[in-house]
Amino acid sequence: MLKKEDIAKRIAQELKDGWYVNLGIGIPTLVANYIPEGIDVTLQSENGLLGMGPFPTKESIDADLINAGKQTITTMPGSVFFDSSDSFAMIRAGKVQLTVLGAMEVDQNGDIANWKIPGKMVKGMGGAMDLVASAENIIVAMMHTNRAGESKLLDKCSLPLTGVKCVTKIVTNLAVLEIKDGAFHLLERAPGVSVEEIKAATAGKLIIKGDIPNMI
Amino acid sequence: MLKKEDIAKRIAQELKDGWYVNLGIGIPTLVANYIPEGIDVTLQSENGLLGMGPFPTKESIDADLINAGKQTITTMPGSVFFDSSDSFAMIRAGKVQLTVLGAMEVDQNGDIANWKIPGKMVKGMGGAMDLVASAENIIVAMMHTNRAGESKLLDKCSLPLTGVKCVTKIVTNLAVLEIKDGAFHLLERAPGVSVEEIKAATAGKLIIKGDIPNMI
Amino acid sequence: MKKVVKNVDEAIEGIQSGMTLMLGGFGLCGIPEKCIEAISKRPEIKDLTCISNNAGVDDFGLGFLLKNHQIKKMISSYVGENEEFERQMLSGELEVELTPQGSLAEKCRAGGAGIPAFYTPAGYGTEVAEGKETREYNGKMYILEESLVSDFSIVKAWKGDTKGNLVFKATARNFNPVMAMAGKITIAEVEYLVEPGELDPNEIHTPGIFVHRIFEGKNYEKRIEQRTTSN
Amino acid sequence: MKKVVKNVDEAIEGIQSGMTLMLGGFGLCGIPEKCIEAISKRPEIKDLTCISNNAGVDDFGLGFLLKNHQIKKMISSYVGENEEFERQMLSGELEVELTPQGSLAEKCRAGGAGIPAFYTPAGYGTEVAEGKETREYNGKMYILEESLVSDFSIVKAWKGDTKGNLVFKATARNFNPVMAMAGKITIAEVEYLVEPGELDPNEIHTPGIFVHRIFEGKNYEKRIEQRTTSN
Repeated sequence: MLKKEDIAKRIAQELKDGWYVNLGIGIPTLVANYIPEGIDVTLQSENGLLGMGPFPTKESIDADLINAGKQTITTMPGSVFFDSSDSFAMIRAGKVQLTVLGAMEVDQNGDIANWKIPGKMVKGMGGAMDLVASAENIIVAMMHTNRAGESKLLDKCSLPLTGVKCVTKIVTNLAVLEIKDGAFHLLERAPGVSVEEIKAATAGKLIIKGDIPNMI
Repeated sequence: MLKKEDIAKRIAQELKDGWYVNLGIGIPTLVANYIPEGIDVTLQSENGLLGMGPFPTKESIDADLINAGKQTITTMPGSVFFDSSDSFAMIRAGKVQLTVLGAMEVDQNGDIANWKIPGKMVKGMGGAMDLVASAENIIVAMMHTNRAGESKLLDKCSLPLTGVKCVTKIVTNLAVLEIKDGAFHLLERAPGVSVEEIKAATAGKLIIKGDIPNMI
Repeated sequence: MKKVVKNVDEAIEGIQSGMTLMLGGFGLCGIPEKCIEAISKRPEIKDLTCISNNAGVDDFGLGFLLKNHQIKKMISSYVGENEEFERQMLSGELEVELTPQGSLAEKCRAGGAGIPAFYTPAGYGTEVAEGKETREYNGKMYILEESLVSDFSIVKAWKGDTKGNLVFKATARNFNPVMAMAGKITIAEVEYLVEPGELDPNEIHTPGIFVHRIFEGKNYEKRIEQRTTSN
Repeated sequence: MKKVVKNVDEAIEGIQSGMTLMLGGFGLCGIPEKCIEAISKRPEIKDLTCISNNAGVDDFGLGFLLKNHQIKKMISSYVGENEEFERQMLSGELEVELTPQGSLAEKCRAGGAGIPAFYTPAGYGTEVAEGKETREYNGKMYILEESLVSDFSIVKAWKGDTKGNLVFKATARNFNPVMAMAGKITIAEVEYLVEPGELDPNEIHTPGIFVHRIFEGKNYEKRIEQRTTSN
């Protein structure tokens, strides 16, 4: 079973040289720590920055320089600041090659829910609806099941949607899955996790073809 | 009868302190030379400048600094450059308080034609269609009649329109007129021009109420 | 025509109950903290509709106005850092219109660009699309969003000149430029107010034509929400 | 991932007959003169649709491509400085779609912002509105305009860095930023190519994400159309 850091590490393997990438709050943010050597990736933060760097030292902290998670950060050489409309212009125009974000539910059609639990929690969608409606390539990073042990990979999302038919890949603590043709396709198992365990934890339609390798 | 410079001088009397103003090519450009003392007006050039200054000296000419008439110009302190979409954003949003432009025809409903003579001349509308569709306050500066001696103030424009119901005032070589309620209202006569002459040169509906004063 | 006002109280003159305000900032970064504080000291100003990406925190930013019950309605994209907000929302005291962040930014920009409506893909197939027109372009579905304008837009800039030209710093820019465009009256509070000509005309983010009142604020607190460091 | 190409020929690689190009500039100010010249030396590239506010003059800028009959269609707002252009247009050799300047700029920006269509007042009640949907908002009439994208957008900047970030000078900015946004592939020719970090991140006009190829051009002619002086 993978820890959060391992999920991030696995997703980092999907990055390609020259890509612009938007990382959501939580596990997705950790992906930045595992960018493979020789791969030049530029991080987009939707509050208005291309070229996000690591956290600052205590001495160099700047209240005017934060990421979309409101964390103080730094910039890389060649970075650029812009306003919110320009930020989502590049997102909607598909210039960001990969979006990684968390989810409360994902279903076999690629629908995603991550912004609202009716009557209980409404934090808002932030930039997530724009991101999932725009990116070609959307990877969800999340636990396979919720705290109650229920599957988060469903045949149909039960919570209010963030976007429809948009998630292309999911990396969980148990597996890597692709979504296509109305089903979850199991690609890889986490080390020490059996296909049976993944089956049991997946409520939606799961396709298992041939031997499923261990995670790369 | 007024010369071009006099038309510009009369229009300059309409300017108010703090206004942002867009001056079209031709007579309207000359208005900049007659801005009254104590009136602070900022000139907008739709190719991307607020705060246009006079022509440069030969020594300070800069090919990268032109106005919408493609003339080399200078900037005033506090000027700002922007791109074409931002330029028309401020125009459409009504932030430019006055637009002055030339016309081939204007009619008693405030329609204006100034960009095309079918089969003969098609230079294009440039920014004129955006300007007339957006500004609250549009003054046309032109000769009262064309070279053939025909009135340019019509009951209905015959040429392809630039905009509808938009012109509020006209200053010609003969008169100052306001357009409202489907008619030209004569406000002032040019020095030495009789009401009869203006009547004869105006094809559209002309309202003359009381004594018409000489131009201020 | 003087745009410079002598202090924050003169800047907010004319803001009245029932008005729609836009307030720049993302989280607490780049918020017009001086104007917000001044409005919170005028509790007779009530029933405000506030358009702001976030709603401040309990004891800073728009949190002040929430605590005073000066806000009737919020139009925001994310409101997750404020307990009083959540309480008022769940109890029905506060009306909340959640809007995708990119749509919110574009709706402000459109309002400030004379564009009454535009198509965007964000929110298609979700609650956000309910009651809105949809249309297909090149095989993709879009929803029609209408633009936003405000009675007063209140923004915070790094530097500004007396003609209203503004320069923002780093990610404190965020919603400030688009909201500055969309105000019937736009108020800018700045850290440094300079004379015309001191800002390079190539480097101005918000042209002064969009700004009606400007003043220099003193002693900015610039509170940090997530103080993350590498050491 | 290298965006820097070694010369103009490498920059225009892949431009083929029948493609749609956007070309920055207003009049001759801020036009990508190096790329235009290079395309004019490749007469086998024909049937181009060129989106550009103007069409150059007879012996400079897009005038080169007109003379070679490389352009099938122009989408412009003003085309009044070019005799060969007028001849080809009136004879029917050249197709011309005249678009209000503000609509043209906004159509490019929308294309580069993932917005397929928007409402604008420009052209309502004129030929420009023929065949287009109209709608009333707040008592005013608007027409629905669709966005534009290009196979190649070609822009000229003052300074650029190797990550594709661009800074424009004075009114040479004009259509360049919005066209840079709307290119499937965007080529930037710059007067000064610098290393990442040499441009202040607060002062960049076009973020590098929109730029795919960049090179430094030599000996810019920057021809002036109306040399007006005060002395």
